[in-house]
Amino acid sequence: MAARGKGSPAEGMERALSKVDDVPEERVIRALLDNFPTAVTDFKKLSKGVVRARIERRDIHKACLFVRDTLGFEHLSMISAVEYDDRFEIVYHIASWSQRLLLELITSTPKDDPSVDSVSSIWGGANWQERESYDLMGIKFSNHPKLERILLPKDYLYHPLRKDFKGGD
Amino acid sequence: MNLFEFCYGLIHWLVDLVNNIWYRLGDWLPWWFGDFFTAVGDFASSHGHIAVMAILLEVLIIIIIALINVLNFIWLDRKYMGRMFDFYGPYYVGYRIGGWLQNLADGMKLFVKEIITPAKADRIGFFLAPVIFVGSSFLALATIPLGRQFYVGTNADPLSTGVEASALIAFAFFAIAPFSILIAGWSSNNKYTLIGGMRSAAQMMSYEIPMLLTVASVFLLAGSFGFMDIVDAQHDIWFGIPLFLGLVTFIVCLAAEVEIQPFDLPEAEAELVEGWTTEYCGMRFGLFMMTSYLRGYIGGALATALFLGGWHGPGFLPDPIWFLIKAYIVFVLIEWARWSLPRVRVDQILNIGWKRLLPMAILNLMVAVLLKTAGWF
Amino acid sequence: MAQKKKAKGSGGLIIRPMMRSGKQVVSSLFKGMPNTILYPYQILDLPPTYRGKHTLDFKRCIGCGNCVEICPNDCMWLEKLDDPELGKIERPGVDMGRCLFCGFCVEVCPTVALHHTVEFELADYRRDKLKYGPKDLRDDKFADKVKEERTKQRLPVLDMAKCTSCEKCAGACPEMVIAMMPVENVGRSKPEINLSKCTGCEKCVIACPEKALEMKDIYESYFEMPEPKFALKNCTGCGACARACPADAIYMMEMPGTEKVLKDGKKGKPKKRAVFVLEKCVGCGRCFRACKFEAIEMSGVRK
Amino acid sequence: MAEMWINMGPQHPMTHGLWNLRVKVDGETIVDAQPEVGYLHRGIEKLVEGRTYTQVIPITDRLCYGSSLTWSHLYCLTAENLMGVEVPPRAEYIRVAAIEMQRIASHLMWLAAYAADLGLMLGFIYTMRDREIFIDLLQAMSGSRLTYNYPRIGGVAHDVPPNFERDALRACSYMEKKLKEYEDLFDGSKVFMMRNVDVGLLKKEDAMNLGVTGPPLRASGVKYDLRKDMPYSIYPELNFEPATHPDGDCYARYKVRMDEMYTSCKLIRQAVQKMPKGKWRVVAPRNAPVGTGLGRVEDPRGEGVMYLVGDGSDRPYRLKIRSPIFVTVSAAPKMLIGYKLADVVAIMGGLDMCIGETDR
Repeated sequence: MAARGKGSPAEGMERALSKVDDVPEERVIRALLDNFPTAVTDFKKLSKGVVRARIERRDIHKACLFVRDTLGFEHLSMISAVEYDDRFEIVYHIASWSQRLLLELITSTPKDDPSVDSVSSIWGGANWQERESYDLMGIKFSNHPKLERILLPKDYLYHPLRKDFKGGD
Repeated sequence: MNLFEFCYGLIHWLVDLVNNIWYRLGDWLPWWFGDFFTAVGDFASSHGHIAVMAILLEVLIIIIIALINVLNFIWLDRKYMGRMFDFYGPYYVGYRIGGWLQNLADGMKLFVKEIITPAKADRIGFFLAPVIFVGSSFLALATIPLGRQFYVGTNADPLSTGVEASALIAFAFFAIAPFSILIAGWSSNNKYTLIGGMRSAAQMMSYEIPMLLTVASVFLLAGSFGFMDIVDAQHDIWFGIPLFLGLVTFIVCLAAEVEIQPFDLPEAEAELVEGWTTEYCGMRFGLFMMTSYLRGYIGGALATALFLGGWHGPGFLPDPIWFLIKAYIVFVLIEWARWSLPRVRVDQILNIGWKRLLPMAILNLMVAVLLKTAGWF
Repeated sequence: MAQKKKAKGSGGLIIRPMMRSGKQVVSSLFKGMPNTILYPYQILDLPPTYRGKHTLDFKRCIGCGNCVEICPNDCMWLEKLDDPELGKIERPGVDMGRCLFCGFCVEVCPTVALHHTVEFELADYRRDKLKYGPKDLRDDKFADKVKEERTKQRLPVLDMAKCTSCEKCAGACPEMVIAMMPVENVGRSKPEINLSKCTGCEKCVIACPEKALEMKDIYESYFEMPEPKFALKNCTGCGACARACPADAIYMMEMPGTEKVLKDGKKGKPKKRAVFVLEKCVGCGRCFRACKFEAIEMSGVRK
Repeated sequence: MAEMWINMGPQHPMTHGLWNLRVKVDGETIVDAQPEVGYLHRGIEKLVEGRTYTQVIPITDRLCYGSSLTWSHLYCLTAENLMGVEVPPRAEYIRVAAIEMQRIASHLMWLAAYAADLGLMLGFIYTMRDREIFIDLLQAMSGSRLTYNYPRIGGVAHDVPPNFERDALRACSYMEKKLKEYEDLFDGSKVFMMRNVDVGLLKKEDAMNLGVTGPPLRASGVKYDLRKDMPYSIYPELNFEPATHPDGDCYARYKVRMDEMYTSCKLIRQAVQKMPKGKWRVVAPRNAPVGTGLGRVEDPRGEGVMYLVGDGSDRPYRLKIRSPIFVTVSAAPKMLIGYKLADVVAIMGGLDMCIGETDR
């Protein structure tokens, strides 16, 4: 399946609609595109069964709810926070056991205000992973039930995984 | 010639030996000093004094036998039950005698360890608990006869039966220990030991009644409370055969009484660190450990006296040896179950006690009543 | 208690586990020996791949320091030694107190001089006693006994000092593997051998009149080592890199026509420049560190 | 008795490692539970950023020391995904054989700790003795007993020792015989069943929602095994069935792990017999391209995921590690509330805690 070009994805989809319908990855991409046309920017099929999609910060909660309920992605595998030079990236790996699919949902936040809506209400498993991202990287998850440090002592001042933290060598 | 006679004779001979030197010394000294010496000599050789010393010697002998057996139990447990774990067991200490000295080495180590009392512990309770625990166990020893002639008796006539209701007294002493565990758990001011103590109290409620019911059935058949009569009554048939159900219940309750593995609740390593003995160290802990094996020995002795016909055996061995062999067999059986079963939960032990053991004990009592009325015993 | 799930045979209450432990007592007591090894008296037999104390073969080791570079815990260091037969050499020592026994140093060694033995009793009373210097690790005969997993090939190796760039070897090579590459403003060319295609037929060694080529055992390396890149304009010809290179893969060649005229009219010596024989390079980065004029860059090597 | 908080941890015989379970107890029944982790946090994700791609392998060994091989293999998978390295088939077969041996060794260590927690010292000794067989095999392959440092980016460190196939098959048949004996010791004993049946119930919906993965999830009836559903390396070529169990209590978790040991024996047999000849290692590139790599592996404790970000240099820019136990522990209160204090041991033991990977 040729990877989608950088051109505007909407018209690209209409042309090859019928043939591609049975491929599960494409169905996920098309469904995501229909519901979040503005928010979903770069998406492509990485390898067999893995789909990547970028989404705006404010749509995360809606997208996750949509993905879990309609698309049948029951399992939130991992929430990771990566600090780049100009932005923070929060990557959600969401798996669907029934369709054997993995969705890599990426949101980016500006460097000075790393905060995202919490998805712990959708998946219980996200609770501790979000606390860990807050603890180590300093990402604030709004309306999280108990956002406090989990691995480091409660009164620790720094977020060690930040690039500017020069603790050890 | 029972044990008392032997001790009496021994002490008498000893006193005479000392006295003839003592009296000659008395004559040689000035008068007012000499009278004192003769008075002491007369008192020493009086019947009362020798009898008291004889009883002390008897008790000493019984305790020494018990302690040696306890060491043997510990060694047997670690060496041959250890083979259940597919390893050697004690090997280097006392190499030629199969590692028997390992227990002495452990004892010595515990002797030299410092005895610490936790800061906020309740001093009196913390001190009294081991005293009660060890004391009550040793007291129970005095009432158990090892043979027809081998018991703690007060007079030399061969037909005497030692302490009258010896079985009742033995069980009374035997049942004091759980209280000392409760005191120990409460006084060492530690959450885990508190729970350990509570559990021992809960556990006692569940197995005490079935155990005494089975013992009652034995009293019923033997018609008396003394060990001597019980064992004599088992001359032709051991009570364990007609009352087999009672034997099984008794052994299970024994395991619970002595806190051996399936019913190891008060001293559960996994949840309560070390149970009620957590805060004890040094020789206090040594006493607790030694006494738990001593209670295993007493349990084995009780089981043999009540159900397995005491010292009745084919006869080519002296009475106490038969008694000890049977006690060892009962102990090995309990240890075998101990190492191959996991621990039971507290509420489960209550269920077992009330729903399984109690009906069996009552059934066993009915069997005893049936046998009694049918006149076979 | 809902015991509805009657597993096969758990109805026998405690019979089956006691039978199991009973059988074990019988088998351990009468049949076989119990399972324990009485350690100080019976010796544990360890497989040859066991990663224990290191040994170093002084003759094979060229002191390149690759092992010091790759060690995750930085527990190796290079020591300057004065050896009776090998002269002034640099050999690595290992601090067993920090060592991870991960085996990277053994894998990265280009001449397979460092090995793990089966000895694991390394306990000691003082921490500095755990620092084993090169002399403690020395064991020249160990490396030959070990069946080395990395494939060994006999390949021709060029010694630029003797080479007069007469191009006879390029002609003699059946697979046309040797290419004569001109060396910038030295006016001579240098044979470059593509070792991966060379079959080791030794024709070029025979053909070379000055014996500049020589067959050597080259071990296949699993790690992609950084390559030195030479910037001619910064090079002042000081020769520090040639002296520093453990595998002597760098030769100082005169550049004709760069002689400076001295005051009294005589010609001074011509300037020199470094020439790299990249087949011999083991990627240790010592030339990069030795060069004060940034004439050599290597990616990813710490200064 | 009034309710009181009990600290079961950080040093506690039940915890097998440094974590603290604060339990609010009313008498003996548990009213509320609060797991606290972070006592063994070594900052592995920060440590990784200072080392080259190869030097990270011994660190990932120390993530979960109970099954260190699966973690270093997961890291190598992620790095190969990032760098696009093609691993020779012989290396893949060696890796799968080693992983399945590591799975059996890890499950045996779990069974040992679990039996010792319930009071059955015999179980501890038998399982540790049988684990030695596989530890010796792995020691002969890789060179060390616990932290193997055996996988490399692009293959494995050493080839398998001579007559490895004979030893592996012998170990598998020995293990299957021993597993039947464990059935006597565990399934056959009524006391073990009393401690396990209907204890620590985890319903299917809770398990899926709370992110529980691995044996505890399959014990709740969800037929999800990463080796079967999202196969990596050469698992598609091996045929096996993931072990599941309908109801989610401690007995189900025990049963799932025992069945998994059977399947692992089968897998080792297939992998060892189908192992092709040829190269077992490829030279790995020194620098990784700019981009991200993803690896998902079925760890004996659950689903391990690694997300690696490369920035063109020879050191990783960011490595995120998803530890199965970190998420399963967050679901612990759901399993604990309502049971007795003595059940905490059985329930927490059933999750096969490994604190190294939880705290990273």
